[in-house]
Amino acid sequence: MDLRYTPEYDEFRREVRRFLEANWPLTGAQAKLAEAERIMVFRDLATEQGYLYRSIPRQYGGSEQPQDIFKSKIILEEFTQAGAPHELSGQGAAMLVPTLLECGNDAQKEQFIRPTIRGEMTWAQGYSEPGAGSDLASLQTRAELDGDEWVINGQKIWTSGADQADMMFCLVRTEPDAGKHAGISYLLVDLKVPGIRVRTLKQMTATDEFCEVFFDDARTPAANIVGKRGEGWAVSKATLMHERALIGDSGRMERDLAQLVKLARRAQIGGRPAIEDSSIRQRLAEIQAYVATQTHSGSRMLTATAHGEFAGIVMIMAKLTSTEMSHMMAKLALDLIGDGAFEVPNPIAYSPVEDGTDASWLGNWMWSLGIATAGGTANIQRNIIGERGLGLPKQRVANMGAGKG
Amino acid sequence: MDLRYTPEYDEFRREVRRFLEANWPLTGAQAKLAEAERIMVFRDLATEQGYLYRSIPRQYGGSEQPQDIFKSKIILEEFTQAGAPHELSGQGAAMLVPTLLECGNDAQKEQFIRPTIRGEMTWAQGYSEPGAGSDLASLQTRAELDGDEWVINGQKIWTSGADQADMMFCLVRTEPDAGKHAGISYLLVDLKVPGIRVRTLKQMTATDEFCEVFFDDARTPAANIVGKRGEGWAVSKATLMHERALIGDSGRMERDLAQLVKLARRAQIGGRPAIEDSSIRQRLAEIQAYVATQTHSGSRMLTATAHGEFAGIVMIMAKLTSTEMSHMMAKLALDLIGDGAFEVPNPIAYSPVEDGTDASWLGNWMWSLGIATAGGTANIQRNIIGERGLGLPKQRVANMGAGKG
Amino acid sequence: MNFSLSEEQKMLQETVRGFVENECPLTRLREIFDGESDYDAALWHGLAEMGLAGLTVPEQYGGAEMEMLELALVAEVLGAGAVPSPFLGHSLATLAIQLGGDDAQKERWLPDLASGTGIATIAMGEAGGCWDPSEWQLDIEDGRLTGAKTYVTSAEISGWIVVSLVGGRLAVVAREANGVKIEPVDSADRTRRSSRVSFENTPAEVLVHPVGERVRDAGLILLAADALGGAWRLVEMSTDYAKTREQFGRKIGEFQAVKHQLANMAIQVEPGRALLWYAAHAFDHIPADAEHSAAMVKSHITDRYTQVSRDAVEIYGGIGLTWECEIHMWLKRALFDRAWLGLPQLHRERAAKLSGW
Amino acid sequence: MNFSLSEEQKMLQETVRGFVENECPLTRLREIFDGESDYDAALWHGLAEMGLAGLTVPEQYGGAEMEMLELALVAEVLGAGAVPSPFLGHSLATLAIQLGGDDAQKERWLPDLASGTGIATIAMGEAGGCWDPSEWQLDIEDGRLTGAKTYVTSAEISGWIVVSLVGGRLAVVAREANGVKIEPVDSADRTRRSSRVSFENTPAEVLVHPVGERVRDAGLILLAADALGGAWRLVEMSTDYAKTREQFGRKIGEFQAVKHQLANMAIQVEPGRALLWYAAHAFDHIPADAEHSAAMVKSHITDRYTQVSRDAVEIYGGIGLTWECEIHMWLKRALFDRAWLGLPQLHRERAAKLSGW
Repeated sequence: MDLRYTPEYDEFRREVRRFLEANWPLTGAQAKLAEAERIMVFRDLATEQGYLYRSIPRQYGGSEQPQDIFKSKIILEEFTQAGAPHELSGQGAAMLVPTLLECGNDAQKEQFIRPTIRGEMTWAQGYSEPGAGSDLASLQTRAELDGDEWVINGQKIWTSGADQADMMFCLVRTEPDAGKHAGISYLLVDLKVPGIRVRTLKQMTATDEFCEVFFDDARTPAANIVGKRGEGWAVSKATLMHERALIGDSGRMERDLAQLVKLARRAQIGGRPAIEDSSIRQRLAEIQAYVATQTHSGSRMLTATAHGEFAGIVMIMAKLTSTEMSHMMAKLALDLIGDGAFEVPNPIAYSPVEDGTDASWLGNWMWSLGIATAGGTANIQRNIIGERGLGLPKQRVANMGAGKG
Repeated sequence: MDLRYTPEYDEFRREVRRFLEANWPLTGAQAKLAEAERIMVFRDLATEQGYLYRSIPRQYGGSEQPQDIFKSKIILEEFTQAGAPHELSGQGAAMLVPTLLECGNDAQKEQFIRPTIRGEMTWAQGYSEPGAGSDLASLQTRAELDGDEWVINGQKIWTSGADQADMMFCLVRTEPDAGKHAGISYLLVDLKVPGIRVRTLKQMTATDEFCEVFFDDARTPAANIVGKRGEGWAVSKATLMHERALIGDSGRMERDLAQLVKLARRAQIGGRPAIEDSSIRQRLAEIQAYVATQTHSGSRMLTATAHGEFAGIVMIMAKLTSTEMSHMMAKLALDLIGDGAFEVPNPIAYSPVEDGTDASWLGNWMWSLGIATAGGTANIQRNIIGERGLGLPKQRVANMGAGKG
Repeated sequence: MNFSLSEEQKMLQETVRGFVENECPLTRLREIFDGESDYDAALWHGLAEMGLAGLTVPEQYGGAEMEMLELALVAEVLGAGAVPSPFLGHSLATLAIQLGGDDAQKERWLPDLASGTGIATIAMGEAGGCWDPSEWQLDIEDGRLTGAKTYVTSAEISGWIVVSLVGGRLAVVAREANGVKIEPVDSADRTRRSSRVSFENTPAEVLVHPVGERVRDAGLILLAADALGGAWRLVEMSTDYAKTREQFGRKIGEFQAVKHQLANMAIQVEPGRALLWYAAHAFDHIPADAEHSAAMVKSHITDRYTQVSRDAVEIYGGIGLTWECEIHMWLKRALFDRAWLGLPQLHRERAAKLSGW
Repeated sequence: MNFSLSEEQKMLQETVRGFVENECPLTRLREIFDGESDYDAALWHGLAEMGLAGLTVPEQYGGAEMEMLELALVAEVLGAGAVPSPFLGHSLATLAIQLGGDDAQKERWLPDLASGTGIATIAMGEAGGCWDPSEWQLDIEDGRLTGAKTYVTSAEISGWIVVSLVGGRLAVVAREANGVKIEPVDSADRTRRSSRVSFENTPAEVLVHPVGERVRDAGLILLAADALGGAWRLVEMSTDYAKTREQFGRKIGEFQAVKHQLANMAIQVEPGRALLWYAAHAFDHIPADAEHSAAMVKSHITDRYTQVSRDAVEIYGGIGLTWECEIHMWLKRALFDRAWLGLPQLHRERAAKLSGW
């Protein structure tokens, strides 16, 4: 066990730093470009250098580097530290591109990857439907082949950013006579074509990240199917556990905890800083230990992945334990903000509570309710841990976990 | 709403007090009797007076009084206050006698009730089996009629006090071809007959309240069946919700809480009494409010019952909420006794923690684990609340709650 | 001993429940929630016509001369419906005058308030989360008031504002008096929006009896009552949803995990009903227990309400997070009930002190 | 960066696990649990033969010269097996001499202890739950010790007792020295029974370096390691039980409620493994984090162990409460791990202070 990086990685880190010092912020004429342009110029440069889009072949706009999770982590840390733009984090770059690399054909890769990772083509995810939440495989949106086009009818929900996006990757039922899972295909759809209507869904925090998307004889080319007909379910699962998910979350819990401690310092209980109150200290310290288990389990999983090993049952726990920690923190925050509960929440959404205001913690409390636990997600996670992790028998006849994952 | 008793009840209370002042402790020659005899003399006197065994006809040794739950409560309160013997609380008086009154024939009532309530005949309950815990109806102990006797084979478990008891009332399978529930009969068995072997089951607290009872061609008269063949399941449920259960528990939670507060006063945290620590105060106050909900819900149910009404869903919650409160208290106690956790527990068993020593709290913690929650009991309670209380659908095919209740 | 609601009390709840169902159904509630103001004159006048504006006021001043228990039972029904109205502030302000005023003061204000023609509200909190009477700093000098109060409900539409002062005294201020400034808060609970109200050399009349603590206790009970009503409504709504929503080919309420979640919600709420009855009854009849049980019931039930509102979102799933699902209106009401007059931890600490711990 | 166990470390655990399975199976464990003494000479010598008596001792004194991580990994396996042995006290006493002794002291004691020929134990707690170094009151006067220590494990069979003193110093006492009195406690955890040990003008030799806090930190890590091993074993035993026990015609592990209970147990325990590794690694390599992570890991994992032992009883049902079901031996071990060296709340408060809160 050695928590230090080897000299080679230390050297790599210095190299990344030198690159960042030289190139971010941009200098000279480039510094005068509009922000979006500056970011694009920098990303191209960083990709050229081998720092971004490392798993994507150069022919599609990536830097085509050998897999090295430590290098990926170092790059992420240094770019974050320098405030430099990292890879695009939208659904397109994060979910569609890995899927295309795994299951797409050459034409699809050629057509979609480069514009997506450069931010020129944005994507929404069309999985959930009003009647298909945790039981995703019961989805009803259907597509029929009419000549060289798919004709799509139905409705998707929870498609975040669909009102802004250019395209959607979605799961639709193309084989009505096949089984529940076997009848699904994975299609790519231009959201601007006729027959598609997007409606934003306002959240209780008064923001509208999510949309509903209605398909009424909307069309997409027959070639826009990823994988074969009826393989959509498998295609959508192909890249669930990729590297990005492992390192992406690093440090979020610690940052949230640090903010919570700040809040406890400024909040008052009985005329004194709340952080001096023993009941608050006990709760903070308990959360701190939970966060530490998460942090170090992260290192454990990272190491295992780097060695091509499977870290075991802990790998399928992170989602549920994160959820529970977020709950613990949000509940404590609600006890600290006091009168802040009267004011309208400031939803910094699922991201860490960055500004630390009462209103942001209230928004965090509302958000922590949902997304992660809503729709039976936590129950499904528990099913998975029980069945896959502990080897417990599946419930006969019906099982809430059967559909998902 | 009026929490006071009416003048009639106040007068009744004074009457009870006068009786107790005059008769307990016994005086004169009677005061010199052995303890068991003194108690029996006093019980006979109190029964004669109409204070004990009020729902039992005089011909069977009771006092045959009109049902009046407030009088019952007043009697219990005053007898407790005076330290006078109340009704016998064993399984015989508490469970078998009400069952016989409801479902027994005259000969059975004549034969069993009087000796049971006088403590001359003691009983064990034979319901659970090693393979039939929460799924009680799957019991396998069988009885076959051979002439004018039932011949019993099988095994019972969790029969508290079977090593001391004279008799057992038990559920056995007499109709092997009938359905799961329909094949069960309710038999009365003399535990001293050949073919019965009793083995005590030591608990983790090192006490042995419970026994296993093995039947190997043990015999009981054919007349010792309560109800008809195959009606045993219904017979065993006939008296589950009787008055006694309602008033029996009154005040226990408050007494436990008072003991917990005492413990918090003498325990130290950081060199000061634990009760001054804000985290301990918060937990105590939270428990206090839970206990208050239980106390006042008790009054609510008592009133409803006195009026012949049903108090609603709260009636089926008390068992689960008591369990959860006991857990909360036991957990807090464990944080207060500190080094007391090293020493051997003193099991005051399920009863309140009467002496308040560390060892008794440790015993309480171990006991609170079990009985109430063990064997899926809490899960079954939740099923009942969900299905009967909230009207949720039963799970198709199989349901953990289907068997019990 | 009779620890149950009388037929009259049950009838009172039924009547109000019927009114709420007719006059403030979900559609109307949404309109008000999304609208410019939480004040619906027709709704308020309807409530007043049923006598709810002066429920506890003596008959001689035109009230119904009922007790805290009846007031709490009404608050429970309004909480179940998440009804937007000046009821909370008005009831407490009226009670303050009823308990704290001399004959002349009562004569002056109560008839108007009991009929609902006049609306009053109460201003207790001060900046920095100071809700406890021991923390009240505002004071009167030469009959004039200067300073500010936080999170005052319905201030814009109230004719009178009862203001709590140092030492637990109370004073009455006319909203239109000089120096009164009302700054609305962008409120999470849009059924009971609140304002910061400040006074600058404003004329104020002190009530002769310093009943601030009693009025605070009344407030604790009404918040708990609102919370009980709202929390049980969430249990009902979630249960109904679980009976209709299907996943994996069956009603989600059939899954043991969901069933147990709902059972756990129910046992968190329903036993609190008896504690609420007791605290309200004790307010009028059991002085030794009044303050303690008010502290307990507020901390307990408002905490449960907040938890149950989270649980309801879990049952509903993603849709429960949206503005168009009704849950969030109750959830935000839970936040209000929990924070107004101080958080549960404050009242747990008070309950501990009052228990002699 | 490499946050994983080496092949040697895995092998070490496998070896000890194999030994425990063969030499201390459930039947043997029950015998010891129900017997007169928790000391099984054959078992101890077997452990010593594998080098476990002197795992951290430098090779020059006959030890294996390994680190805290290896010691913790062994403690985890012994915890999983609930193995009765002097391991805990002996390891800490040996470490105390190793870290606190001068060359002569090390030369005098370590070879004997590292081989397991000699057994030592450590006496840290004082009456009234005083486990924290700041609370240690015992002191030496003219090389003589008078006073008492509580909950000392394996005292009767130890040749040497390391005693903690005021200011975090440590002294070595021969068990057979004058004035040493050992009063056994009727112990709940019969795999690690303890005694009150008192000294009356007893000769004692002070170790030159006052390493009491370091040794306490080592103790926290070993308790956490024992707890992790035991807690995960409970998860495994409960899971196995749920796979075989039938009710309502099916394995209870098939019921969603039971499945979720088991999943909740598992997520309480398994993520702690990485924290344990870190704390043990930090003890030797990351001084700035060593004390803090030891405080965290002890409070966190021993609390989880206690909870999981309750959960296991719920899964087992009534049988889980009996002496003949194996669960209670782990449950009582959980109580020991949680209380020895101080309750979780003490170490949470310390962790808070060490975090600068």
